[in-house]
Amino acid sequence: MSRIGVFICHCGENISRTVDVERVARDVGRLPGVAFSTDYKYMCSDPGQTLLKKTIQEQKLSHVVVAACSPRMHEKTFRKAVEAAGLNPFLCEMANIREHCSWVHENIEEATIKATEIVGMMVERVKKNRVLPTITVPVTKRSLVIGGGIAGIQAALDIADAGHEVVLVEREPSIGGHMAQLSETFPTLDCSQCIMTPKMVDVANHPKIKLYTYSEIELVEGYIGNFQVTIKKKARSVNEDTCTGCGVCMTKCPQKKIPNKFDQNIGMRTAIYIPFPQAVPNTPVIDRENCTKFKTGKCGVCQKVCGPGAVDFEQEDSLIVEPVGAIVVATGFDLYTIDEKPKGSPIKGYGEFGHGKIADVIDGMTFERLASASGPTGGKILRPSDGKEPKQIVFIQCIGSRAREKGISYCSKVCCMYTAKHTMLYHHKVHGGQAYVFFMDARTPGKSYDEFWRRAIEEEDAVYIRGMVSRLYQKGDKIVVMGSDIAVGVQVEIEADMVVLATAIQPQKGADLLAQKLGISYDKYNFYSEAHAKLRPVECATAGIYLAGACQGPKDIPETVSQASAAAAKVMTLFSKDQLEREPIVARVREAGCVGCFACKKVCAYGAVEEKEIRDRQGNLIKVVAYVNPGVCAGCGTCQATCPSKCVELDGYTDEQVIAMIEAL
Amino acid sequence: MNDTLKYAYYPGCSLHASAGEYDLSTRELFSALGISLTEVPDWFCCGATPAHNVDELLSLSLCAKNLELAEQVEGDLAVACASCFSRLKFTQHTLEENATKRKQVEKAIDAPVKLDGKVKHLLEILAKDLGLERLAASVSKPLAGLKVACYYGCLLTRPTDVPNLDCPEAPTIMERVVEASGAETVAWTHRLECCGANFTLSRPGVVLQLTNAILDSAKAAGADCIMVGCPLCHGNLDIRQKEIENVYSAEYNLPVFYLTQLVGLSVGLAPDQLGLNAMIVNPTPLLKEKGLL
Amino acid sequence: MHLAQQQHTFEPKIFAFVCTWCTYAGADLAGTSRMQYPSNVRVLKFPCTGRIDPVFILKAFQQGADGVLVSGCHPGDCHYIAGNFHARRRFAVFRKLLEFVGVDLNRLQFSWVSAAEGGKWVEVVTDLTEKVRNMGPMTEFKELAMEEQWSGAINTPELKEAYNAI
Amino acid sequence: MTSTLIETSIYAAISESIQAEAKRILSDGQVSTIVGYAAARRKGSAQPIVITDASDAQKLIFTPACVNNLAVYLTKAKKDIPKKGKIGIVVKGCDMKALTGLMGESQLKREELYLIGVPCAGVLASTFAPSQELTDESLAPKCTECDAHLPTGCDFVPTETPLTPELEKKYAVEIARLEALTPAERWAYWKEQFAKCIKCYACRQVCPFCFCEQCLCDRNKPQMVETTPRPAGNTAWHIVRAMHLAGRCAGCAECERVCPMDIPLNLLNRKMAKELKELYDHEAGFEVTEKGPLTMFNEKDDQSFIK
Repeated sequence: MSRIGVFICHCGENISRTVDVERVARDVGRLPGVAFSTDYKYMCSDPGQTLLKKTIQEQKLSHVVVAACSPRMHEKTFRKAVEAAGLNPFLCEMANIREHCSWVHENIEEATIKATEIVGMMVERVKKNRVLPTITVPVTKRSLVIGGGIAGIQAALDIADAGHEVVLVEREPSIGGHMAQLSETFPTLDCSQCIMTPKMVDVANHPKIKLYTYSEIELVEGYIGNFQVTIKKKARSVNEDTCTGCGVCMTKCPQKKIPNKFDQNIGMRTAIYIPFPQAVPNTPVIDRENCTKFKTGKCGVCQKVCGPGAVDFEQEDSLIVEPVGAIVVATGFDLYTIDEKPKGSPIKGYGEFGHGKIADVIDGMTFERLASASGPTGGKILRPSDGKEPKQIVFIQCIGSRAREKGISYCSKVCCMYTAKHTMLYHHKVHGGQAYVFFMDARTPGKSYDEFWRRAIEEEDAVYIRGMVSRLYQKGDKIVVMGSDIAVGVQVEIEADMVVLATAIQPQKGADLLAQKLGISYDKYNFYSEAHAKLRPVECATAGIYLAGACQGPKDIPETVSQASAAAAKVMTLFSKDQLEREPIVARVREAGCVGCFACKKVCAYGAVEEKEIRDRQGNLIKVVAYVNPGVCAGCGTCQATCPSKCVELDGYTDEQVIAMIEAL
Repeated sequence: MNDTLKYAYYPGCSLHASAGEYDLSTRELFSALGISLTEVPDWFCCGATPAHNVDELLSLSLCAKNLELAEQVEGDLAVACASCFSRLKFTQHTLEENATKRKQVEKAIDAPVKLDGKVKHLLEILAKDLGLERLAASVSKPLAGLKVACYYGCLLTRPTDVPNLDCPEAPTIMERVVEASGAETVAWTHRLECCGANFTLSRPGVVLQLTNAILDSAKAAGADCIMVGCPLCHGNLDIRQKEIENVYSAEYNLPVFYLTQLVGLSVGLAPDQLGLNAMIVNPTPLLKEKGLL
Repeated sequence: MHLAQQQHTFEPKIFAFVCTWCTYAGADLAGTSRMQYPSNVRVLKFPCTGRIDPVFILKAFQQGADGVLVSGCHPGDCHYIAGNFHARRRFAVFRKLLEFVGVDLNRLQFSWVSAAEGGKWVEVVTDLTEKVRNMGPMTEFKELAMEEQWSGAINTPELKEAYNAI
Repeated sequence: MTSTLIETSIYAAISESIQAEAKRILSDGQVSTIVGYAAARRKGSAQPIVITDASDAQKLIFTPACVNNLAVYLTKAKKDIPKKGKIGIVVKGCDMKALTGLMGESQLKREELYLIGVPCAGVLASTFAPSQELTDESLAPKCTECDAHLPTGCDFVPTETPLTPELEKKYAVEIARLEALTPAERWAYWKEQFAKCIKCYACRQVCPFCFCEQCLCDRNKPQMVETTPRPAGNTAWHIVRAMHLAGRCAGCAECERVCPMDIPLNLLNRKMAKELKELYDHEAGFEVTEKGPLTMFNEKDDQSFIK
């Protein structure tokens, strides 16, 4: 038989003004199982809590109901007090007779009856409460960072500097990401590679960072604190351990005309290559699709000239399993293109701009490579079609961004600023040239950002035209830009030598597939979703996985770096304890009754339900049942409401507890 | 499958007035191709541009009622005029998306709105339903050597997601159809620019400027003639051509054909069956030169 | 106001099944804002509407509820990502079933009340209470509970024959 | 009113095809067991049979009396079936839908089954003697709404095609009638129906989807649903049952067939199916799906009923 103690709080006069607390204490005192009931001025005060603890011990109470304010206010307080008195904290419940009763009713009789019923309901509930031990989960203090752009690099360095091992995985042959492609950065115009490459070298040299380039995530298993990640290391055809990075192979490779993706396919590279001179690691990779040896079986020049004998045509893809406790996703972005899209695709191209077939209509990233001192033109702005310097250049903002009719309604956030930067770079590099910018709005919030934009107009002679461009077409060696200037209300036609499109930021291709491997959610554009837009912006709803950079939404460099450091801080918080403690409000499966229909698994938003084989002593399979991983379960209970035979139960909210409450009323 | 293509036919007001030759050539061509057209009984004006500019509900109701009338005739609804086509498609689109407007319209026309029927421009019927292969097989007098500038205007393909006739900004359906008839097409820049449409009466200056740019671009691309699928475009390019030449001191002499006229020629129809005599810029010298007459 | 309330001859019993993150917090807000509403409602707290089993609603009616309210987070606001989406489907179907067996759906209310919508909580509870008060007591399930015996009508020849043979 | 005869002359040829196929797959060891129908003692009647020997193949038949949904022998009634090897099963279109559902709920694996589909023009209603000829009156009500006369996705289907006249859809008509009533009238109707219930649980026993090891309605800690055969408990049982089958039941109507008190149980199931079709465009039993309509959602689902 339970010995329940009921404590009715006056809350000063907040409750006792409308609820006759003494009568409530007297009435609930008569309920079966209630061994003790009393009322007190302030239960949450020190003397109140002392009364609670003392009574539990003196009266040998088995369960406690505190009738006071909302449990959202003081449930933790009283459960702690109960625990201090030697009872399991989950044997204490609160009855909300303030927010839900005394404050919302004026009639004393009605409020008193309601309060009595609320307390009675909680008395019946608490009888069915069970001892719930705190759940602890061991934490592997190693972290995986996916993506080696500035976000991934920053997160990896921060975590590694804190003394924890980091596994950094990059899909491309070198880390660096998009930031390594940029020429100068706004709003200071400092050289991107100058500030980026030291960080890349830090990664390469850091004793706590294990770097996998030219590698992809194959499989993610496990849960917070205990992930098992399988990484596919693609065959590089060059042994990383023996290669000295001397580069002779590249100079001798006969295939020299392969468009270099790093240079937006304007510059050329060899078949055995590093994407750019400052690449980390400085180990070449053989592009097997374009290599003569792989295509025809003849050549092998690189192997012959390689002193250390590092070239290995036989190398195969390998799989590596890394145990980690936390994952930072920093896969970055891709740029929208105006090309014709497949039929039925929700994102559309720009037929009015010739679907990307006019050679001198380029995107902003290509302009970056033209402007970059280490780029294919050595930093000269030259037209891809004929290598001439463009004397009239038109920049068009919001290409694909804020364009609902093209299927993307968001703002890409960085284009206003980089277009302003492009006009300046152009002004510096092409003397006597004229830059025009078509724009909808200029969005320049950020430290020194608006000043930067003003400078482009006021000091660097860019002509900004507020309006959109309706059509681009080639006329001779010019590109006719037809647009409108809505400030003046006229149609504008400019015969330009070159057009630069500020194309939208999109998530990386395959972002959805990676999300499915990780079990994290993403929006309709494939940007990854944070757990809470305001209060948990760097965490995924899936515990133990964090977001950094543009994979979550368009971001500039300072914002990306901030988020990466924030994600690293979250990882360090997780790693600050050996064991992860969590509230034991999780679902459990009664395996005896489970028939393995897995309705629970289908509705679980967290992927907490697994399939478990039950075998007899001889090892014969008896049946397959559901198993809820307590480390992953978030405790919503959707599984239980879905289970036809109620063989999965949410601790703290069991059917017994609920039915007891319903029956009490 | 029944081999005969059957359509309800909505000519629209223009085809009963200034664009009589479009109506004539459409009926003759379709009958020559063995496609059955049955005029929608008691059809009336779609409201065109004026209605939707002043009263959206009126515009939607006019079209919804016409759509309802079209239900009486077997087959999808064939529409010749780009403007009627656009309004009918817009109505379907709007009423599908907006339940409130749908209710208002249903009250106005006192009948349930039916949106299942397909509205098709003649181009769609020729290129997709009949198919380019079958069209090409019907050609007896290929338009060999004729260089055609296909002019779409604003409404045939736009806005995105409403007419769904072809890619809204880089369509090819007109080119494909006239190439199936044996003609050559030219790549030109002003295929989708506006002709000024119904500003032809209120702001003729604007129209002259816009149409001049179109004619100039077609001429520069080496076209012998222009092909259209819209009575208003036709009016602005054909009827006003002489005036444009005078104002801009240019010489174009570009006959402006309806698509049904050119395709009609290729399947062997006679000039009087296609109403070629109704064209202001005389096509006879060109057609004779190319050996097509 | 007190007097007006006293005049009611029937005070309905309303059960509210709510999620803890949105509606329970919304009801707390109504309290801290000192809004007033009828005292007929009894709140049962769940972590999420996804946890609320249709059987609970049935049980509530059997236990004598005259009206039932189920309330949780607005779509997209679920603390558990999608629990309310699952609940929405479950209850869309369950209410159709109850309607088909003859339960007047005016007694069963669903709502989204966020943690910021104390006012909406008051409105929903007040409306439901008033509506159910005007409908009178929910007698159907109570009457069933009163019937102790098998009560099928003896309306076929076979049954009559069998009955007479007893 | 004269009744329309339903053409069943092809059933003899179908029976022969089934026998030949059964013999073949048992002889070459493709399957260890076949669940099918055999003649029973009463004239014209049929009963389920489990055979393991090729020589028994000639016992298999298909007639209008082959009413049972044999899918149930693959789940909870599986005790009667040897555990080794592939199992062959004779299925009508309606039974096939149940198998499809069971595969989606991980209760069966397609690769462990050999499906012998039956082209079926219909079977007899339970209220008619097994020797009765098949007419639109004697036809089982479910057969008037059948959209799966030819089962799909089977390993073997005899080539005969049944002639299926368009008939009045009996459940649809009855559902429409009930929907037109007031709530109070509907309550009265169901109260009378449920009151007849004697809680024999035959409906549960025969249902392919009632495969739970421990039924919620047998639970006593807590007692979620009253278990006694009183009107209150009976009503709760049938409501819970209908809810649990919503989106899963494909209408084999076995529950209704076996009900000794003639409660129109399939009516509830068809009503739920109708609602799921209207709300979520879902129809049970046509393909094996990863999730059912009540284990998935769409962010744009209807919520007009929510304040």
